[in-house]
Parts: sequence; C-alpha cells; structure tokens
Amino acid sequence: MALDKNAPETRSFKVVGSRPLRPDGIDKVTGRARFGADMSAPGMLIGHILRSPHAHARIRAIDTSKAEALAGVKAVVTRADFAAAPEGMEDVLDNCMAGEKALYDGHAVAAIAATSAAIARQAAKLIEVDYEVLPHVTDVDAAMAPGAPALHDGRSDETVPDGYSANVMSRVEYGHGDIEAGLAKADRVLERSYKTAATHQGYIEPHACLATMGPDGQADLWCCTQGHYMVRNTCAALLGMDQGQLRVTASEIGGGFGGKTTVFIEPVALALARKAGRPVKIVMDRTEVLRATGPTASSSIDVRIGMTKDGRITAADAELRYQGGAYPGSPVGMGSMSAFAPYDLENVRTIGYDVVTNRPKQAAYRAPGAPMAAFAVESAIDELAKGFGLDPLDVRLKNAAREGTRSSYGPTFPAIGLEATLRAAKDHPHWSAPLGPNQGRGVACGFWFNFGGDTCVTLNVTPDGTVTVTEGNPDIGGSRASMSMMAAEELGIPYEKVRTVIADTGALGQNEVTDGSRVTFAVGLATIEAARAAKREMCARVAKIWGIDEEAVIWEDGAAKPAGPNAGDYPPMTLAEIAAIASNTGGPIAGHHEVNAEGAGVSFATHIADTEVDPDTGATRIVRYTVIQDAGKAVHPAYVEGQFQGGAVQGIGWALNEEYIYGADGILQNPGFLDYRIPVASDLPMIDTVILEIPNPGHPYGVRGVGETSIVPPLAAVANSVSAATGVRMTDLPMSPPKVLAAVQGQQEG
Amino acid sequence: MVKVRIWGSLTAATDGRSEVEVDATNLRELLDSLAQAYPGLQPQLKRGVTVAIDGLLYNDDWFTPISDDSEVVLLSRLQGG
Amino acid sequence: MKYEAPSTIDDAIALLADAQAAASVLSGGTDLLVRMRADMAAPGAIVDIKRIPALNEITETADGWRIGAAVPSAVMSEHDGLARDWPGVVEAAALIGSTQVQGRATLAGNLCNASPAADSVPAMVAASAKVEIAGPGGTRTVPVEEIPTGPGKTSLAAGEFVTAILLPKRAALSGDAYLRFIPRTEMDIAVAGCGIALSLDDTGTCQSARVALGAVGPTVILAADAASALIGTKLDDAALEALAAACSAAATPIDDKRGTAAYRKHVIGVLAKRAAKIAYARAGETA
Amino acid sequence: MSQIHVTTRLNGDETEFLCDAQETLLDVLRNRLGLTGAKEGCGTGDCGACSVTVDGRLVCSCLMLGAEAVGREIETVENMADGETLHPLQRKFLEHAALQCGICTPGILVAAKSLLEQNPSPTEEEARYWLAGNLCRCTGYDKIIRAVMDAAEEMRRAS
Repeated sequence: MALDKNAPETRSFKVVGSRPLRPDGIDKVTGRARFGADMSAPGMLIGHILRSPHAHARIRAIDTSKAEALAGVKAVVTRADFAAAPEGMEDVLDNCMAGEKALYDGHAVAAIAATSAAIARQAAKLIEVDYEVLPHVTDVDAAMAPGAPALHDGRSDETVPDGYSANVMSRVEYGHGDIEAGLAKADRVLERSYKTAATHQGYIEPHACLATMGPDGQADLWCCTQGHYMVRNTCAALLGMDQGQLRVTASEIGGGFGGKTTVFIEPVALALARKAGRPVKIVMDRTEVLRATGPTASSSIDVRIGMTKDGRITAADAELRYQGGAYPGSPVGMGSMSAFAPYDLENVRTIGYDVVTNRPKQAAYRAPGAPMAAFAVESAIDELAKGFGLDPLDVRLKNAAREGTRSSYGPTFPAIGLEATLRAAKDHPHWSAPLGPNQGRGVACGFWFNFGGDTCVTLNVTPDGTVTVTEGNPDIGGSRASMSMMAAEELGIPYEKVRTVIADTGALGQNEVTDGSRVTFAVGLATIEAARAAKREMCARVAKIWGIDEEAVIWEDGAAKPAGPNAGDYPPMTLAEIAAIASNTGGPIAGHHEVNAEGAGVSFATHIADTEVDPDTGATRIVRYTVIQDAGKAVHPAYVEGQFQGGAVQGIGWALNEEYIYGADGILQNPGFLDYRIPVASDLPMIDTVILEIPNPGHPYGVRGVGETSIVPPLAAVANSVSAATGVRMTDLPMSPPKVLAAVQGQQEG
Repeated sequence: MVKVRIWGSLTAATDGRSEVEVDATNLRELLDSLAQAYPGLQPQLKRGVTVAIDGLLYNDDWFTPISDDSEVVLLSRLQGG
Repeated sequence: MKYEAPSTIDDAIALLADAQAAASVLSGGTDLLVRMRADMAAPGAIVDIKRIPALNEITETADGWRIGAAVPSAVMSEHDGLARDWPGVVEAAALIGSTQVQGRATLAGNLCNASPAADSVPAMVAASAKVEIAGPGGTRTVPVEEIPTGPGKTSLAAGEFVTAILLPKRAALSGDAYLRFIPRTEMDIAVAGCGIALSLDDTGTCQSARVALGAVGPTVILAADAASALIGTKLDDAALEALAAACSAAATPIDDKRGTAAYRKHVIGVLAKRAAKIAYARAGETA
Repeated sequence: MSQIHVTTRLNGDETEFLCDAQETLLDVLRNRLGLTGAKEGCGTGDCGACSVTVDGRLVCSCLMLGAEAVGREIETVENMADGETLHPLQRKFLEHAALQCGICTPGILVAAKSLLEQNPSPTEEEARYWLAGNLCRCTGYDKIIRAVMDAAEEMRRAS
C-alpha cells in the first residue's frame, strides 16, 4: 500500500490521545464477559488429553480399547485420526498429537471425549501406551554437542556447518564491518557468556475451546486465541477440511503475549467432535499449560565488545544459541537481528543457532528472541561503561542509533526514538534520586521491530447515525477502544457513537493474528481507511443531493460541507442526517478496507531499575522502576502505559524468579503457579512511565506498536541494578536468591 | 538494478558477497530475480523472508514498488508475540 | 467418593475408623483438594470436620490456649488475645498461602499435611504446642513435633484425627517469633523457616529457648544446640553467630527446585538470628 | 454415584443444586449454576481468579467443595454491582484502565471488595499484600493498586 505521508506530527487530535472508557469494560468488571472456558453447548462432551510422562520416547503402540469400552466415553483419538499434514504444517500437527515419538514431558499422545470430565480422566488411565524410552536432552549447549541424543535426524538445513549435533537446525549471521579490526582499536575488549532460562508467557487463562462438527463437514469452533483466522486455516489443514467450512469465533482472551498464536487443543477437539458427532469442549489445566504449550526459548550467549576509554564501541560480536523445544523455530533469528539494534556500529556481527531439545515447542513471547539478546548485550555494555568510570547513559548516547544509522541487522533507520528515550532518562528525577544501603541502579535499552500484516475492517453506518466497526483481531488489552477512537477521530463524531466488534471468521477476510504489536498500527490503519471510504461515499451522496460535483464536498467535524466555489451554499449535513436518508440516496452506507499492512515503525525504550539486595539471603527487591518508550502516537495513553508496565513486570519476573526447571529425568519440576513464580502484587512498586511520541511515517496518525518493546530492557536493567547493588556481575538468569547469594559470597571469598 | 543486502549466512549462496544486484521494480520481481540468479537462496526464500525497503519492513506484498535507489535488505522472517 | 459432615467428634471417629471407607479429614482443604486434583490422593470418603462446633473455637483455658482444628488462620489473626500471647505462631499461620488460603487453612491441616516446609509447624514446636487427638481409643495429647514422621506421613493411627492445637500460657518475659525465606514476597513455599521461643530473667538474660527449623530436613528439627547458644546470653553478636552456626549444623536439607542444600544451610542461620532478635524484643515487652 | 443435594444462599438468593462429592464450588458455580464470572486459572489456589466470599470470608472457590456450601452465604462477582449501578471498585477499575485482558478482574474485584470491608483505609503495601494471591499478568499491578486506593478513598468520603 502507499504510505500516508501527510505529516502526522502536525495534526491535532480530538479523540485520539484521550482516555475514554473501554467498550467491553462493563462486561469485564461484572463477570459477564465470555472467555474461552465460559461457553457450553447442548449435548456437550468433555475432552481430555493423555500426555507423555517421558521426555523422549518412541511410541510403539497405543491400545485404546479399554478406554473406548468405558461407559460414557464417546470417542478416543490418536495421531491415526488425523490426515497427513500439508507441507510446512507437519510440526504443528505432531506437536498437537505425537506421531512416532513423544518428544517432551507432556506431549499429547491420545485424547478422549466423554460425558463428564471425571469419566474422561478415568478413561485416560485406561489407555495403554507402549513406550520405548529414549535418551533425552534439555539444555541448549548439551543439545548442540556432537553425540547428544538427537530428536530428529536429517532436518538440519543447509546453513549448519559440520561439527554440530543433529539438534542444530539452522544458523544465521548478521552484521557488517570487520570485527577483529574493530576490536584491535578498543582500549578494552570484554568477553562474557550469559544464560537465560526458558520462561512462560504466564497468561492467567488456560487454553480452552468448544468444537462442533456435523456429518456434512461443517464445523464451528469457539476458542481463546490471538488469531481465529490462523486457527481456522491451521485446523482446516490438519483435519483436511475446506477453510470455508470451519467458522471460528474468538472468545474474550485472558492473556496471550504470543502464547496463543498457534494451536494446541483446537484440532484435537475438532477431531473428537467429528468422531463423536457431538460438541466437545477441552479446557487445559495449569499443569498442561506449563508442560505442553509454548514457553519461550532458553538461551546461551557469548558476547565480545570492544570499547575505547571514552566509551565508543569499536566492534560488537555475539553468538546466540537458543533452544526452542522439540521442533525447529526458536526466535534466534530475531534475537540475532535485535541484539545490537540500538547502536550505531561500524563493526558488528551476530551468529545465531536454532537448536531443538526435549522440551515443549516454543511459542512466541512478547518481542520473541529479543529480551535474552538484550540481556547479554546491555549487561556487557554496562560492565564496560562502569569499568571506564563512564555514565552508562552517556555511553549509550554516544553509540546510539539514530535516523540514517545503518542498523546492525542491515536496513538504515528512518526517524527513531532511541536517543529521545535516553535523554528523557537522563532528565528523569529517577536517574538522579539518591539510593539507600544495599541498593543499586541499572539502566538498559531495548528494541523491537513491530509488524503489520493482513487486515480487514468493515465500518457500517446505521440508520440512526451510529457506527459499527467490525474487525478480526481479538481484543487482548483494550484495542476495541483504540479502534473506536480512531474511527471517531476520522469521522468527526463522538467516541460513544462508535462500537467496535470482533467478527468471526465468516464475517471478514483473512486477518493476521494479534501479534507483533500490530493491532493498533495495522487494524488502526485499516479502520482509518474504512472510515475514509465511508466519508467518500457520504460526500458522494450529499453531492447528489446538492447537485454539485463530488469534489466540491468535503468532510469536516462530522459533517459534509460544500467547499470551493460552493462554500457556504448549503448547510452542512451531519453523518446522522446522511445516514437517516441513506435508503433514498443509494442504500446503506459502509466503508471497508482490506490490506496487507506494511510500514510498521520500529520502537525503542530505555528502562531504569533500582533494586535492593539482601546481602545475607540474596533476595532482590525492586525498589523503583521507570519505563521510557517511544509510542509513535499514543492512541489511548492509559492502555499504552499499561503495555509499558505489563511488559516491564514480565521482564522483571524473567530476571528474578521465573524459570522452567527440568530434572535429570527430563521432567518439568515446576508445572504450576506455586513454583513457576510470576511476580505478585507485593513484589513490586508502582511502575513509572514516560510516553514519547516520535511519529511513525508509515501510519496516518504516527502510531507505532507499543506492546513488545517493553519486555526487552528489564532483564538487563534489573541485572545491571543488582550488579550495582552487590558489586558482582550477574550473568545467569533468573537471579534467584541462591544464585545471587553464591555470587556475593564468592566475591567476598575471592 | 537494485542493490540487495543479504545476511551473512546466505553469502554461501552468493559467492561470499553480502550485497548483490538484481533487476526488480517490485517485491515479487526482487524475490524471483534473487531465486533465479542465486539458486542456493531458494531454500531460504521458500522458508520465508522479510524485506526491509528504505527502512520499513515488508513480508509478502508482491507489488510493493522498489526503485533502483531503494535500500533493500533481506532479513529472517519476523514473527511477533 | 463420599462426603460426610459429622456434627460430633464421635461421629467423625466412626467415619474415619471405617477402614473400608479410606476416609480423609477435610479441614481447610487447601492441601487435600490440591492433592486430589493432582491424583496424589484419592480418598474413598471425605470427613469434613468444620460442622463440629467445638472445633471452630479459640478458647483461653487454665493452661493456655485451645485452637480448634477447624479454625482458619484468618480467624487466628483476628483474635487479639491469641495474637498478643503467641505472635510468632499467629504470624506463621498468617504466612500460609494467600489471603484466600488464610480464610480456610488451619494449623491442624498444616501439621497433618506433614510437609517439611509447613510454616506453622516450627512456630508451634518452638512454642511447645501440643495437639489433642481424638480416636477410637479415646483422646490423647502429644507434642506437635511427634506428629509428622516424614514427608506426607504422620504418627496418627487409623481413625484418629487432630481436634485441637494447645498452646501453653505465655510466661512473663517470654516471646516467640517465626521467619521464613521465600523467593517472592508472598505465595511461595518456605525455602527455610525458623521458629524461636525464649524467656528471659529480669536482667534480660535468656533463661530458656526452643529453636525449631523448617524445610531443612524431612521433618521439623528441634535444634537443642541452637537453643543452648542463646541460653545464658543477652543475644549479643557472638551468641547470635553461635545460634546461626548451630542451626546450619543441625540442618539436613536437600537440593530441590526451591533452593540448594548449601543455600538452605546458610539461610536457616540468617533467619534464626533475625527471629531470635524479634523474640527477644517481644520477651522484653512483657516485662 | 449418588449426588449430594445442597441448599445454600448464593448472591442473596436461596439456591439448590446437586453435585458430586469431589466437585469444587468453582465447578458448581460455573458448570451447574451458570455463573462463569469466577475463573479457573490454576485450580490449586495459586492465582485467585476464582475468588468468592463464603460467609463474608474471601476464599478460592477451587479449594472448596460444592458440598461444603450447605447453609453458607456465597457472594460472587456477579453480585457486586447493584442493578445498573457499578460498585465503586468496578467503576474505578474502568476509569484507571486497571484491566487489560480482564481474566483476573473478577477475582481481583471480589478480593479488593473484601479488603475494603475489612480495612477501609489500606496503605498501598497492605493492598499489595492482600492482593498477592491474585495474579495478573497484563498490568504489572500498577493501575490495579491505583484503582483500589482511589475506590477506597471515594468510599470513605461517601460513608
């Protein structure tokens, strides 16, 4: 699409930038909103999935006869009940229902539909699976070593050099310049290795769906997902259906953060419904969510950075190794691209390895791949700056990428906001506030790309002059409000006159999933264009009424007005007046826009963290935290702040306590919220936010995505803060109390 | 001719060059020309790429115009969360 | 599974003594329901003791305090007299789970769940608490530390159940405290926990002490050497260091997902020092 | 398997239901009584999304059997608003944008209401500790705490 270059920064807004109440708010504070598990159907069966107790095992045979014979059991499915997956979807199918091998603890091997949950669970115990237990591997570095137990054979792609195990799926390399020459110019070259544990998105709503399929092959699916069009397309492919025969309705979604951008139980529920001839509901429990959905990758990263004593980076080099679970597709490519993105570097290189292990297949998690890379790079820069006695913000300013910088991953940046966030951090009272005993302050930067993608919006004008916006992206954090605001802004009518609804897959064309911070950008763009189409139609209708040229009618303040030579000849006609006589002027009025939205703008953030470390126990407390981020244009600032705060706190959890803990047996040790420790209210202070607005030239209002960048800096900001508080450099996340204490004691002894 | 920067691991398919030139006026022609001129790139092109054109990211839109002075960079396929 | 809610202790004993029924006691349920859900417990019957009136009461007796087995932690926290006399025990009970869990969880349940990391148990042991047990053979009273015999195992015989926790009268110049360590500020299971009760003479010298350690062994540890380190001192730095060393020495922890053995051995000493100071200050307040 | 007949008071109304012995109150509310406002986030008392009050006491409905409800007074999020009038907490949650996805919101509202009934003037720290058993993954808690403190102030002024 052509980019709208109408100088967004000079625009003044009436609705955009205000803080109206969200349209779905009442439902969500009264308990009326219907989430994934809240739907039922007459005659509904309950589905339950049997999961592998082994980290790695060949499935020799599955005997379901005893389960099928149990009273109340209506269907049992295994991999044999699915068609061969189309090319490119084999892994998705295999992850939903294991084929030849169970590849991780929790891998689905069979499923039952029964008249009650209790019967379904009982039936699961009657299924006999003949496993041949195989050696397993869960650590990324161990998995790469020659001789490691191999999950798949012959799947490494052409980019993998010799000397690695069959678990290395691919290798990427980015960068420019000459690393060794650059390092030679440095006053100090720092080499450090870093590790981060796998973390889970930790959405509070477990996956849930309700499937119905008739003997004619028509099917309906209700589910919580970040993208019901993706669910439709994937399930149709895995079940051998036409996409048009499957209608998917997205429930309200109880959090996703990337974890609901793929399917797990949906194809299974459809297969059970097809076999049983009755509706089937599957709701995961928390243990299943942690064992068998998609956490993010764990990582092992080596960094080499050369710096002059005045703080200029002469060369930056990193090797990133990410395990993404049992199938290829870890976000190491994006980690490699984003690692050094905040900096203007003459010599830079990142090499990334995508590795498989006996863990659940990773799914996207908020800025996939970037937080771990930023942890390593921002820690190293901090250590170098401290070593030279330089202010870490000054060092970052000295090296900051700006408009015209050739980025570390290749493209030249247009106008970007990194420098503005760094200056705002320097000016923020937090940066100069005094610290107490055992406290330290850390700072770190973060970067994310942001995306667009396929998007459809239809905007209908009702006979009484209200407006309905129909879009196809689940509202995961207030996006209905943002769409209504942009439609109201464009049409010049009050926010309250617009209602935004999320359509099912039958109502609109293809929509990309709610991911990549794309919704406010891409759906917003399509909403604005749909509103503009409706305005053009209304102006055309009014031109006919007035008997003047269409070009002589303009839209202003919610009304059509005569312009040019006809200015002032006719009283303006409001949207409501035009709508009331739509039948007389050609029929209902609507605007729509379908686009593969391109031109998303990158976004940068700088975070400041203060921590206090108990030197006797190694416990870390977040004392103060400030997020400064470029939003392009904040459509609804309260929800932009919310994205900043939420991302920061997820990053704090990643830094301090969250981790997938596997035993030597390859079994997940902490599949529950008791020991998978996400931050609780009492762990945190208020999270200050500063919204900067450096407009994205690719959006008519200047919007950039805001959802993901905020999780990128906290890992390093907190680690740098802990290092400042303790005098010890922490390189292994999470910085759980035993690790911090060991580091502090090691330093005392050393 | 459009200059295209490619990432390091793909230079095995371009005789070690990190910048190649191909004839293209839009994204589709660019991808077709690359695949034709450098068959070694085909597996990656098939797996998917993102293309940065003058600093903005494009995934699939074939008819996105590209001019000879556009800055074109091939990137790993991007995915969000 | 059957659900029974007897209204007398005798009825409860009869239900629990029926070996065929394989019954479990339901008090607050905050452990039992979790275990049932995880397929770690599959009782044939549940005997809900909350409908037995006497088990819902906190009463001050001639010997001290009687806390019914069905009294939830939140009710203990709201009881001014109990919280004044045994602040360490009440605080320990108030650390079990969330506000929501506090509304249900009981001392008796925390004890009989027999988790090595139970928060209230070291506090009760330090406080010399006893449990009143009803069973087919009548009623007996035993020290708290005799109940857990290993992770998930108790010394209760078939048909027996705990009806009350008995706390002694608080002596003059005495005080108690409990501290635990968890990675977050709330919602975690103790990595280590230490309960201390002590009494002073009128010069402020420690006359007697009990130090109980949690989550650093298969059952609660009553650390006699740790108590000796305090007795005869005014809890000066040397005494506290000796206390910490004795606690670390008495601890026999394991490595698990919540912490390493080495970490637990260290932190138990840190907690003991801090808890001792609190107990000491509280003892002084009663002068 | 014979079911248990339970008579209880639910949101002010006498309510009867049949349930299996092992069914939790949460299962009963959601699957038998059609009240899906309480959510299951964990089923183990670790997330608070299923919070309700029983005889005025805040509990996780996933950690209580339905059979235990005999003769009790149960209050759920569905009874927080008075007809069309939202409870001040509900209103403040909307005004402060204290929810993003909204899945934890019913549990947090019930828990916060219970807090303010017990302590009309909580400090920020008291509010944070009271709500520590209610996990929210979207907001980082900032706006939730602000909404609770603001509602508390408004309710104090009104009383």
